[in-house]
Amino acid sequence: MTTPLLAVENVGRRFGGFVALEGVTAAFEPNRVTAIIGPNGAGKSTFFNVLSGVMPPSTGSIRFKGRDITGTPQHRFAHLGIARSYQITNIFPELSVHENVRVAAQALRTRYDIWCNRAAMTELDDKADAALAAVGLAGRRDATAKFLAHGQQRALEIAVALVADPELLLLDEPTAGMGPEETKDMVGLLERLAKDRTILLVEHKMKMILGLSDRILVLHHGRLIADGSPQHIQTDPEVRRVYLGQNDGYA
Amino acid sequence: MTASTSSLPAAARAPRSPWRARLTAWRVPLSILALCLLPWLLPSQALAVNVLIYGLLAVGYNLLFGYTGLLSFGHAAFFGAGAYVTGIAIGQFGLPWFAAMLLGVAFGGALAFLVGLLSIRTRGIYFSMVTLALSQLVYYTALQASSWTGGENGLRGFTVSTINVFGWAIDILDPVKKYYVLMVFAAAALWFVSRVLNSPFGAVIEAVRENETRARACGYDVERTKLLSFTLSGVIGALAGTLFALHLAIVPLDILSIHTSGMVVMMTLLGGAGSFFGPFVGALAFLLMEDVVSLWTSHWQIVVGTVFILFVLFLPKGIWGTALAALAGRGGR
Amino acid sequence: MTQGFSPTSTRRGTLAGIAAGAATLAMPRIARAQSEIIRIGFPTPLTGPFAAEAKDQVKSAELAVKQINDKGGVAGRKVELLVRDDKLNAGEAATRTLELIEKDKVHAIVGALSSAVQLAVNEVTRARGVIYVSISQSDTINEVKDFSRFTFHEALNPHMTTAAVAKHTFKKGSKIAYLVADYAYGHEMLRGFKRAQEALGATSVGEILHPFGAADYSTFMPRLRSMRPDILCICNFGRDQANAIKQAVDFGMNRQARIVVPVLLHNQRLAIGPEAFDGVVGGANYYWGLEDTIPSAKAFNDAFKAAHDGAYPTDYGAYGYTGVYSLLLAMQKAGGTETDKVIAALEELKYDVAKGPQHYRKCDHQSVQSVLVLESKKKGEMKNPADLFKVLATEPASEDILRTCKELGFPA
Amino acid sequence: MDAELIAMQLFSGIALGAILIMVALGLSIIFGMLGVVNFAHGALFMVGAYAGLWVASRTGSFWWGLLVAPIAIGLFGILIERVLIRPLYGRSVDDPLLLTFGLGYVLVEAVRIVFGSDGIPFQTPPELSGVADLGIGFFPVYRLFVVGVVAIVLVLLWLGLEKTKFGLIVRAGAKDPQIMRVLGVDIAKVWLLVFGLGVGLTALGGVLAAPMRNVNPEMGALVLAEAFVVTVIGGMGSLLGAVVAGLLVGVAISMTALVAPEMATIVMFALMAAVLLVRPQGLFGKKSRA
Repeated sequence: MTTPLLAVENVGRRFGGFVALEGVTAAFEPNRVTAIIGPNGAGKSTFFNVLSGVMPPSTGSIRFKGRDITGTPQHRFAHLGIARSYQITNIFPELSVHENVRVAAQALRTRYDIWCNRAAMTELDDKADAALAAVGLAGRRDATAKFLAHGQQRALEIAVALVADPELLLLDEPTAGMGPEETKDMVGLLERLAKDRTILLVEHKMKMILGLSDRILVLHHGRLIADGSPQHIQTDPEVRRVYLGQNDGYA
Repeated sequence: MTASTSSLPAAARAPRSPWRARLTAWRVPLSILALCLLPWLLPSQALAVNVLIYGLLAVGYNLLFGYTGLLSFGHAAFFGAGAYVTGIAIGQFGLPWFAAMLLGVAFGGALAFLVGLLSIRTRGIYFSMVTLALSQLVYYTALQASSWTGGENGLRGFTVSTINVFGWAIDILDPVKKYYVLMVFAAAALWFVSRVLNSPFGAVIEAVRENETRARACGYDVERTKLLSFTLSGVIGALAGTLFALHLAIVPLDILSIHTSGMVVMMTLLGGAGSFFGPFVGALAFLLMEDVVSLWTSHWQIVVGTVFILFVLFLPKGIWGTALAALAGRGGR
Repeated sequence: MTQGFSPTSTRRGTLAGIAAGAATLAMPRIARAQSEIIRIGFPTPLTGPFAAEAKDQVKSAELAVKQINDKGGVAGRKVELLVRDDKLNAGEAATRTLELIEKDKVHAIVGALSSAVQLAVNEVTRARGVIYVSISQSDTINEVKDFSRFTFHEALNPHMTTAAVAKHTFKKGSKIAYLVADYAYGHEMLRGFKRAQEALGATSVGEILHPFGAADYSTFMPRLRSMRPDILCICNFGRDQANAIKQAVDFGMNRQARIVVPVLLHNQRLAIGPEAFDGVVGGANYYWGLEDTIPSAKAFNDAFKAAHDGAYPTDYGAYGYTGVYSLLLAMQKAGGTETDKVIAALEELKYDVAKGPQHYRKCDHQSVQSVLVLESKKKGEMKNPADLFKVLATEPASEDILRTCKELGFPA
Repeated sequence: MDAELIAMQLFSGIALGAILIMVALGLSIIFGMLGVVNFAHGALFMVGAYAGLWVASRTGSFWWGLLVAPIAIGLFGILIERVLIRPLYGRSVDDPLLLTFGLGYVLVEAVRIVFGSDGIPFQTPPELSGVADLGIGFFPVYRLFVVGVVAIVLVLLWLGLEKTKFGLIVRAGAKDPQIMRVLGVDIAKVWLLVFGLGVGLTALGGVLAAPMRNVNPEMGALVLAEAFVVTVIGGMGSLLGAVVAGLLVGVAISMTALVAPEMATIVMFALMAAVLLVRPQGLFGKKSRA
C-alpha cells in the first residue's frame, strides 16, 4: 500500500449543539477518484469545508502528504496543493475568463507585489491558457465570465482550481444544475483529469459516480457508514436502507 | 457567504477593445495632460486646486471602494490627518514644507493601517459602520485636542508663501504656480496608483472585490489584501490632505466630518467607481456643480442630491465609466 | 465681463460671468478692465443653520452699498457687492475668499458668521494683504497670534458682550451655574463671565462643559439643579443655545434661576418662540428697538424697512450694514482703494451709522461700540411679531470693557 | 444628596435611552427585514417632525399631529420604497445605502424651501407640560409621556411580530426571501409595508422629539448618528438589541455627563467602536448578516 496523500483521523465538527460531522476516519491514495455521497444534511458539505480549510475540525486531525495541516488557514491550502470548486458557481463574475484563471495562477507566484507590471509575467498567461484549453474553454478566453453558459462557468471553475496544479482536487457537485449534454461534457473532462490527479467529489448523480469513481464513501447523519468500491457500496445493506431506499439522488 | 454580485464596472481592467487598450496604456500621461489644462478650463484656479485635491482623494478612495469593493464611510480621517499633521509640523515645529508633507503622509498611512486593522474584521454594512464610527472618534479627538489642532476654530498660523526647490524659490501664493506645484504631487500619486493597478496586487484586489470566497480558495489572504489596500488608500488620502493644508494654509475641523467622507463617496460614484480617471471626473463634476449651482440658488443641495440619486438608479458606472463603456461597445460578450 | 451689474443682482451676474469666462478662455485675464468698480467680496453662510442671519446680512450689506452708490459712490467709483455662500464651512469659506481675491480681484472682503470661518478668511486675507472686515464674534481673533493689520473687527467679541451682560445681571452674592459648550467660543464666553463675576462679587456654584453640537441636555439638568443657582448662565450659541434653553425650561430650571446667555439672536428667538425664552437675558450688538433713543438706528430701520417690505433689520444682519458702511466710509476718506491708505483711514475713522458712535481701536482693530442687554418679552407684551426684546441697558462704547492691548499680547 | 443625584442621573439616562430607542427603531426594522441601510433616516425623522408640526398647527391639536403625521409619512415611505428602493434589490447592498444618502440631501433642502431654514417653534402640549416630582428629583412630564409611548410602541411591535401571521411572514422573509417566494407569498408587498412601517415609526420619533429638541431642517443629522450607534451596538436588525443598546447608550451618556460631561457625545462612538471590535455583529446581531 502506498502512503496516503490525505488522511483524516476521527474528524468531527459541531455548530453549537449540532453535530454535523463525527468520527470520520479515512485515507486517500494518490491518483484515485473518490466520491462522497449521502442524503441531504448528511454532512458532505461540512466534510468538504473541513478538508479545504474553510473551517477547522472541532475534533480530530487532517494530514496531507504526512504533514499535519489541522487548523491551517484556508488561503494556505492552495499553496499546499489542495484546490476546490464549489457547489454554487463560484467565479469572479466581472473578470474575463482568462483573468479568472490567471489570477488563480498568480497566487502561487506573488500576492502583495504592488510595483511590478503583471502583464509582463507572461508565463501566467501560458498557464492560464493551458488550463482553459484543458477544460475546453480556450475559445471563450476573452468573454466576461458572468456571460458564460452555466456549464461553461462550472468548467471555468475547474480550470481555476486546476491552474494551481493541485495534487488534490476537491469538487463539490461539479454537475449541479446541468442538463444531460453539459453533464456528459463534464464527465468527459473529469475522466481526463482523473488520469493523473487525486480527486474527491461530492455528487448526487449516481450513474455518473458509479462510472467515474474508484471508491465511494457514504455519510449519514454526520457519520461514515460505508466505504468501498462502487460494487461494494451498491450491495451494502446499510447503504440501501438509509440512502438508496429513499429513492433520492437517482438522476 | 454568497458571491457578491457587485455592480461595479471594470473599466481599467484588461482591455478588450483596441480603443480601451490604448486609453489604458496612456492613462497616466493623458491624465496629467488633463490636469495641466484644468486651471485654464475652470472658472477659477482655487476651484482647479480643489478638483486636484479632492480628485486625488477620490482616486485613493477608489482603490478601496471601486477596486477592492469596500465601502468606507470614514475616509475623512486620513485626509484630515494628513492635513493636520502637515500644518502642525510647519506651524508648531517649524519643519520645512517637504518634511512636513512626508510626516503628514506617514501619519495618515499609519492611522489608516490602524483603522484598517480594526475595521477589516467586519464585512459588508458593518465595515461601513465601523469606519464611520472610528472616523467620528478621530473627529471628536481633534475637537478635544484643541491645543494641537485649534479645535473648532481650526488650525491656523502655518502659511507657506514660498517654497524652495533645489534653490529655486517659488511663490505659492500665486495661484497658478501653486496649482502646478501641487499638481506635481498629484501626478506622481496618479502614476503610483496606476502602477498598483497594473501590478499583481492590482489583480488580487479585484479578485477580492469580485468574490472573497473564491479569492481565498485561490490562495489569497483576503484580510491582509484588504489591509494593504486600505493602507494604500489612506496614504493617498493623506497626501491629498497635505496638499489641502499647503493650498489653504488652514485646516478646518470640518475636514474630518462625515460630510467630507460622504462627499468622497459621492464624487467617486459620480465619476465612476473602478475606473482610473473616473474619480477625478467625479470630483470635477461635483465641485463644478456645487460652485455653479450655489451661485444660482442657495438650494444647491437639492440639485446635487437629485443628480446623485439619478446616478445610483440609472448610471451606476458613473460619468466616466459610462463613457468608457460606450466607447468600448459590447466588446466582451 | 462682470461690469455693470447692479449690486442686488451680483450673484446671478457672477454666474453669467463664469459662463462667459469659460467661453472666452483665450482672453487674457488682464482684459478685465474693471478698475472703475470697487468690488467687495462677501462670504456668508447662505446654506445651513444660520441661513436666516446670512440673508439678513446680505440685505443689510446691499443696503449700505446702495446708499453709498446713491450718494455718488467712492471717489466717483461705483461699489459692487459679490456675495458667496461659505456654507458655514471654514474650508469652503477659504476657497471662496481665494476665488474672490484671485479671480474677481476684489478690493476688500467683509463677512463670515462663525468664529472658525472668520479665522480662516483672516488667514487667507492676511497672507495676501487684503483688507478684511470681520463680522463674527471671537476673542481669538483679537489676540496677537491671529492679528492681521489688514483685518478690522466690526463684531462684538465674547469678552465685551459677557462683561456687559454680567454687569446688568450678576449681583454681589449671586450664585451662578454655568453650562458651557466645549469649544473655543464657549470657553471664551465662560472666561469673560467669570472675570466679570469676580469683579462683581458673585460666586460660581459649578460649571458643566457640554459637547459642542449636543441635541439632548437632559442629563446635565439634575446636576445643574443640585447646584441651586440663582442664575443659570448658558454659554453656547445658535441651535445649541435653543436646545439648552428649551430643555432647561422643560426641567423647570427657570423657576429656580434666571437664565442668562451671552448673545440673544433675533432669528433664534423667532424660531423657538416666546414661551421657552420667557425672561431670558442676553447681549446683542443691535436691536431695532434702539430707534427710540438713537437717530442713526431709526434711519437704518427706515431704510431697511423701505427696501424689504417693512421687515426689521436684525442683530447679525446689522453687522453687514455697519461693516460694509465703515469700510466704504474709510475708502471715501482714503480717496480710493489703496490698501495702506484705507487701513490708515479705518484706524482714524469715527462713525455712527446704526447704533451710536463707533471706532476701531488701534492695537487690535476691534470696533469699540455699545453693547445692548436685552430681555425676551412675553407673548402678551409683544406689540408686533418683531417686538421680541426689552432693552434692559445699553452699555456705552468704551475701551474699558475690552481687554487691554497689553493683555492681548501687543507691545505697549 | 449624592445618592439622590446618582439615582436621578440614572433615571435621566434610562429616559434618554427610551428616546434613543424610538430614534433608532425605524432604522433597525428596515435594516433587519430588508437589509437596507437607510441613510435618509435622519431626514425622514426631521420630515416627520415638520409634518407633525404642520398638522398640529392646522388642527390646533398636538394629538392629531402625533396620529396623522406618522401615517402620512409612512405612506410617503411606501412611495419611496416603490419608486426608488425597489429597482435596487438584487444589486450591491451598497446601492440602497448610497441612494438614501442622496435622498437625505434632497429631503433636507426640500424642507428648507417649504418651511424656511430657520426652524419653527413647537410648544409642548399644555396638558403635558410642567415637571413631575419623582421623589428623587424633578422630571418633565412630557419626557415621562415619551417613555410611556415608547413602551407601548415596543409592546405593540413585539406582539405584531411574534403573534400575528403578518409578523410570521415578515420574520421568515427576513431570514430567507427565496422560501417565501416559493411559498407563494408576495414578498415585494411585504417589503413595501415593512419599509412604510419603518418610516412611519421614524416619523413618530420625529413628532415626539419635536417639543424637546426644537424643529429645524438640520435636526436629523444628529439623529442619524444616534440611530446608527444604537442600531449597530444592538446588532443591526434586532429589536431586542435596539432596546438594550438604547438603554445602554442612554445610561452611558448620562453617567459620563456626571463625571466628564464634555465627553458625553464621544462616549457614544467609543462604546460603539468597542462593541464592534469585540462583537462585530453587535450585541444581539446574527453573524450571517455581516
